[in-house]
Amino acid sequence: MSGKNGHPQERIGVYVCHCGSNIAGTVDVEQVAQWAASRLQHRGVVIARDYKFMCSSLGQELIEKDIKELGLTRVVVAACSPHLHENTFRTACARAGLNPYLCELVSIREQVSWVHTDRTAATMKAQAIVAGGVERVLHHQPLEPLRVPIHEATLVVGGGIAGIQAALEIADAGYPVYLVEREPSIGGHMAQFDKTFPTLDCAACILTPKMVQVGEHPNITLLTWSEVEKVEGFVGNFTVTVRKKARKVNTDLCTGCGICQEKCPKKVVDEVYEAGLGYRKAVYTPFPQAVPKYPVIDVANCIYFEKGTCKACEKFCPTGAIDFNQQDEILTLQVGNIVLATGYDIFDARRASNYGYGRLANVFTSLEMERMCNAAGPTGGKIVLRDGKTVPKTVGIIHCVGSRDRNFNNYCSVICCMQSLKFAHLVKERTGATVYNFYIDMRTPFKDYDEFYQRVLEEGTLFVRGKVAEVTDAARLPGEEGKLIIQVEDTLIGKQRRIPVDMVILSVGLEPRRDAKEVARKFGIACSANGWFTERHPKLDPVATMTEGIFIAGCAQGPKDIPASVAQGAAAAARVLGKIRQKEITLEPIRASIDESKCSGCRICNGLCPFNAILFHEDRMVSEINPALCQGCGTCVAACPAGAISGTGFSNEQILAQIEGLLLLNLEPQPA
Amino acid sequence: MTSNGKPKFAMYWAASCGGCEIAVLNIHEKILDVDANFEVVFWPVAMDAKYKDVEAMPDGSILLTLFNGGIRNSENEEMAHLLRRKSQILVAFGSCACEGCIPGLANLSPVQEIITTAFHTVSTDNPDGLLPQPEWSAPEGELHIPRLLPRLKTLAEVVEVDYYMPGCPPESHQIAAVIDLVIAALQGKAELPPKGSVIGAGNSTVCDECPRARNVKTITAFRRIQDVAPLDPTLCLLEQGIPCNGPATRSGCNARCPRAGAQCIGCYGPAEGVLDYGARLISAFASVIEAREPEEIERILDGIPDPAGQFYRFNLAGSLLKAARTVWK
Amino acid sequence: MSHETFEPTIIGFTCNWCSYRAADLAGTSRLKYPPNIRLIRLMCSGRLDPTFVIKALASGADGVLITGCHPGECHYLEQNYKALRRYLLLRRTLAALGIEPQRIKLVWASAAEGAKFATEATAFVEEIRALGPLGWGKSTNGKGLEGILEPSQKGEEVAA
Amino acid sequence: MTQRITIDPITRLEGHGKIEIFLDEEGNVANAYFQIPELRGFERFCVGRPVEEMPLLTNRICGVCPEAHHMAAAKAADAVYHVDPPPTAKKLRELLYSAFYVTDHTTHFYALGGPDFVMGPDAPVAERNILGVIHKVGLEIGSKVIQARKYGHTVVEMIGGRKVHPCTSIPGGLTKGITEEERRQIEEMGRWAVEFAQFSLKLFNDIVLSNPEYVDLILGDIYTHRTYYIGTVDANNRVNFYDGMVSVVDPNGRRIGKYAPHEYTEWIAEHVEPWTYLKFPYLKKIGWKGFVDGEDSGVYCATPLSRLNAADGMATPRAQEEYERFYATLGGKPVHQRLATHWARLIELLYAAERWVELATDPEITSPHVHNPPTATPTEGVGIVEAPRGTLTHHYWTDERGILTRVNLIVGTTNNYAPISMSIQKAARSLIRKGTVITEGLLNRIEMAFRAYDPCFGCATHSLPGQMPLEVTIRNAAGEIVEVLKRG
Repeated sequence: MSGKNGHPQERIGVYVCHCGSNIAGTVDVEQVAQWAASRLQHRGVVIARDYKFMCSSLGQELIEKDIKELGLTRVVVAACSPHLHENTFRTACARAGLNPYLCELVSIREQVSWVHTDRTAATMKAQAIVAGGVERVLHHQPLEPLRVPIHEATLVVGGGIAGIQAALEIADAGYPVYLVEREPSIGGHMAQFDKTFPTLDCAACILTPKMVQVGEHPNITLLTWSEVEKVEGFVGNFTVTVRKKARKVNTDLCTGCGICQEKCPKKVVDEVYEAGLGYRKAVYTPFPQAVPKYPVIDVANCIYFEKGTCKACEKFCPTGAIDFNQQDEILTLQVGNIVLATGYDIFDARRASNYGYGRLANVFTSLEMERMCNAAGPTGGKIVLRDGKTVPKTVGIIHCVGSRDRNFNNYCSVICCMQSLKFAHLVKERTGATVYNFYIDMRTPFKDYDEFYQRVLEEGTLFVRGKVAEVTDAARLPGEEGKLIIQVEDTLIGKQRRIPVDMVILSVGLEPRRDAKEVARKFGIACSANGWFTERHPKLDPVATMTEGIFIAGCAQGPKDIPASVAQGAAAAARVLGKIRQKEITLEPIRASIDESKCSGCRICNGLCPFNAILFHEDRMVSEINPALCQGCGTCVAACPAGAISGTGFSNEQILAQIEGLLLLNLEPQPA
Repeated sequence: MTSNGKPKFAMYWAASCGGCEIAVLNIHEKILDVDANFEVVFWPVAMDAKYKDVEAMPDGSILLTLFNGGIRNSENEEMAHLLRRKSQILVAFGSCACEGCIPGLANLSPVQEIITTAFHTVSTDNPDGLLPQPEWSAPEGELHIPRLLPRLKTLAEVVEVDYYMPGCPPESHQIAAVIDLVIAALQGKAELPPKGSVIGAGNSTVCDECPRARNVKTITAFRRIQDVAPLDPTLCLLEQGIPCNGPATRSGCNARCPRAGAQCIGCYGPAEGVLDYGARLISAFASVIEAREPEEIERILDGIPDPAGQFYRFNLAGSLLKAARTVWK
Repeated sequence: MSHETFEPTIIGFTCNWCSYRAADLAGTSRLKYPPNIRLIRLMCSGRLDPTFVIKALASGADGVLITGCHPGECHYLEQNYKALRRYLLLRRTLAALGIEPQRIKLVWASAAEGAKFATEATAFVEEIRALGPLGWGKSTNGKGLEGILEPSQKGEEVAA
Repeated sequence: MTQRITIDPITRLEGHGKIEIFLDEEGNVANAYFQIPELRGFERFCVGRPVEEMPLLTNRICGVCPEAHHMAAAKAADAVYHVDPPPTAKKLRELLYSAFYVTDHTTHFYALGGPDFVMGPDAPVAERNILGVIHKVGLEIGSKVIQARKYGHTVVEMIGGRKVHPCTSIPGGLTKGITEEERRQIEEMGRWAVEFAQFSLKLFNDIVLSNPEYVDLILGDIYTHRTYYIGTVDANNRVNFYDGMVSVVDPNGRRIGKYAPHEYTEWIAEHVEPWTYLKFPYLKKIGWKGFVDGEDSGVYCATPLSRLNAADGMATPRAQEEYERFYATLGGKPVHQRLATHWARLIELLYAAERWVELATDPEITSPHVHNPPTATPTEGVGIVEAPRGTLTHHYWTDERGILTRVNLIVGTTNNYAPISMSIQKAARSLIRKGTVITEGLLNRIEMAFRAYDPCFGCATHSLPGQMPLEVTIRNAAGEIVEVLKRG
């Protein structure tokens, strides 16, 4: 009937789930089961049952019993989405000694009972879906999962708090870690902060000990001032090429005494750590607590490299550690897993030109503010205007700069509300100034956050609900002269307001690293449209990626605060440890393979695999697929003009048969 | 059961061009082997044949029948049934019998349209718009000509086929090889392949036999062969933008056309186990196009001005859809 | 099936990571769409072999809905672009064979877009209903096309 | 009072020529109809295809003379693109074509038409086939014949890429040239072919011309029609197969004009009869007067004989000698006896072989410059070559992308449809008197008429040269079947 001649040797069991009333409420499950038993008998169906809850242990036992007693060779379960219970029923089959991949779960809940209302139509569709499952399962092959040994070492990319956490967790568990950081020191953004919300403990105080631990940990090889150039291989055994940039300082000899920095005659505006508010030398460590303690020579600004003379640092170095001829080093690392914690960039406030940053002196960014509040910062913790002395009397803090804004980023940057509240508190505390917060919505979830909001409210900070239209110095009304005027519609009173202030703080949002997409390509993982790394599952698998053995943590995956970043770092570490402890891991056997006798070596498929799983043998002029690299997407299977590539689990035969099954009812006179 | 003890051999053409017969004659000396090992009972090209005698033969008394040509009219169809009955081994010989070949392109239009067009050409003197009539009363009496089927069919659509021998026409060296095989089998020196197999062809596709150099493919433009000058004589044609069907076309011809600087047009049909030839090419070509924006993709696809012809040139009658929709209506 | 209004049959292809989950979400959100559409799960829209679409049409489907992750969000990085290109070329080819291009539709739907899936499915069913039956393969009892297309023995011949 | 003779149920003579003979009250032939029962529709389904594919698609009209369609199509495509191929490309095409002529004429003379003479007209039909010939003339000659066909196909393959259905001609020239090594082999084979052609003429001389019985047969009235003749000629009005103007001569041998390919519609029109799938071309300027010969009837003939009649001579020395001997022997131009076509064919065989050598030794022939890419916008074009069985015309219209919007084809054999029908009538009339029928004779004569024309209904429908298996149905005035004779 389906146009295929049957497979009489197969004995199929069909199990239709009521899911309480979830399915049975809309689909006549008894009718579906009876239909399958009668109309699909010639296709090999020997038993068809319906049951209240197939996924219950009783339901599973029902299947296991039939497999044993009726000698079923194939099982079709018509219930909920495979994403929920495919594994459940596969395991049940396995328990009864049937290869788990000879079981097919078809969804008549999400795809039928929950989305349709007409009982007859829904029942017919359910029958079609069951027929599709039966035709498909006839072509299933018993499969064995692939096993790959795991190399014990792990690569962590990014030395921010997330990366640090991940590295420490793994190292503490007793396994080697390579921590690669592109800046001269680890610490990331957190090292730039003053206080951390909501508890206001100082960032340095809680971060530095962790940084030191990393620096001293016997299991951690710290590679700062370094970048990953190439990643080859697959889960269990990646080969990673790292470029260790020349520090021009011999770290074996350097004691980190700091004399070179004192003596260096060249001052450079520090755009990175000091956010452009302060200076550093041409030879420098980003900050006093830097780990490692060794400085780097900034070749672009060093007088010696510009003019060929100076060498002050060399002269004064007590240990002769300065080495102007030092070259970049290329290291090759063998690792089994990789954690990407590459962090974020902050939104460039200049892009929101209506807020005047870069044009109006006293408009600051949140990062500048962090530095200004920091006791070790350029102003020694004093909050002053650009002139460096005037203390502001009124300060306006603008939320969502570059976030929740269709001109820039639609997403919420998560941390801005709390960061703004933190600044409101600090400004009040240190200057007694009047503080306005301009917000769209106040977002203070998570532990103790809203309490902090209440506290700031009580402190008398003013809140204006509305998106600021512009910040200008063009005074129109008395009292506005010499001030920055914030033009905003106060949506709570429904009025346009002009609020004159001395200082404006832009709470800028978070953005993916400029080179995030390039990095993703390098590691063979995906980015969302925005550029954040894509996790394997948004809810159920937030730190894994589609590429086995590569995990993500911290803001590289999306905006989040410090606790969340730390949690993800630890979670990624736990996932890695899990893999390491398995010694070898099993991969879903959904893989493509090439029949060499059919392969003509046309090389159509060669460029199609994003995981570089397809290699071409020039000598034999045939292509081959590396099963450990293959992720089973099946693109090459569909592309092969010779039909030489087949994909397990989703073979042409399976899918074509399912099509015929789904259309069986069209080909048949309708059952009365 | 055979007059001279030799097994009986027959060859017949239905709607074909005769190229298959020429290809058989082109086995040259080997033709004498056929003469030596078979009693040729029916082969219109090489000898006067007697249908009467074929009908008179007991069923299954012809050992080997090479049937070429598609099924264009009801009489082709009846002939197919007759030879099926009389033959132990019925071979769909050549592209027409296997998959419809070029005449299968007729399945792009309704048969009435085909006839009308032929009788209204610029040189046709047909003021009254006459068309051939299946029944016509001439002054002296009734005249009959056969009606055409609504669409051209492959042999396998009409009768059960034992073996398929693709090619337009099948290469003579392949024919010779198959004849050797059958003769060897007769003498018990060889095994015939399982019924339903494709014989006299390779298992892979034309690229397998093509000497041209190949790289990872990225196509930024399709080009018409007359516009490409000079053509690189050693590089893969597809990589030069020429829509060469080689990657999807069964091997066995020794890549004749690509060797001669012409793109493969697909006369050997789909590779082993392929359900729809055109689909394979559509998928392969589209996969290696280097573009992501729909507009850009469409611009590149404009380089294939005749997709139906490009992808189903020889295979339309044997494809999943078999004919254009207008033919079904 | 209903006699007065034509009830089309539609085969839908989904990818395992986005659009199938969108369909699941439509279900868990109890969104409604017509029952004319029957889904097949692939790992990725890049797995979609044009053969599947042609097979569906030749076996009685009136339309085919192809779905996958949004461009740039493919879980296999960029395979959905291959699906897009195949889709565009397939449409051109089927059009050349007289099949309305609108009978095949490509829709991007992320795992979060259950509502989009439901509305697109509903819209597509109506579009196909408006186009009417395709006809291929209906009630052929698996015999492929002959059944419907050749009104029995001699009658099948066409007068010149 | 005609008794009814029934021979088998009339079934399954499908796809072959079908002859209906009607008798009047006296039992004399009232009329005879020769019907072509099939049509494949290239004119329709080529529309929509890119024009550069026509040399590949129209190949498949006929596997016996695909080279002819390949060339006509290539020339039409050149014309469509207004592009002139480089001299070497044209010469290579003609070289391929000459080699093909050697193969084709050899096949016909030895395998198809020849047997009538070699085996003798009254030999049992079962022996009148190529194997019979080989048995009769001996393996030595047999292998010569096989050799000739082999050499021809080898050259076709060298230049055309394939033995059957060549693939190298594209708008503006060819996809490839030939190497010096190939040229050397081609020349060698060509020289052998010249000897073989001379040998064949000698054989014809010995077996046929020296046999008065055959000569009478040839000169006999049954196969004589005073029709017009057409054939392609070069600038000096000598026979050419690949290129030139089409010369038209009247039944008295006077040249009434020459036309260039694009002018064909002014000269040729096709008459339609509702009882057959094939059309009847005739000379437009004279007009269709039915199946009659003479100056007032537009019926013309396009065969080797016609080409000789329409030309002033042959372009190569040895062929020219034979040409002169031909007309001297048969009493001057034009020759109307159809059976002389066999002789004419052998003269063409010699010319083709000589031309083969000429071109193989042309200094330009190995030049790598074999393609001029088209630059003009494609529009419309006509390509004409002489197919062995008659003048072959391809006419294409395209859009600005070079996609065909209209196609018209007048294939070789079709030219002769009317004269063939006339020969059949004549044979029937001469052999059916007052209802008495000489069965075997009738079939033989009709068949020999056919073989003279060497009809290739591969081109017209699908059966092969000279091998038209026949069914002859004879009906009395009441339309009842008197007798059915069949062969093949």
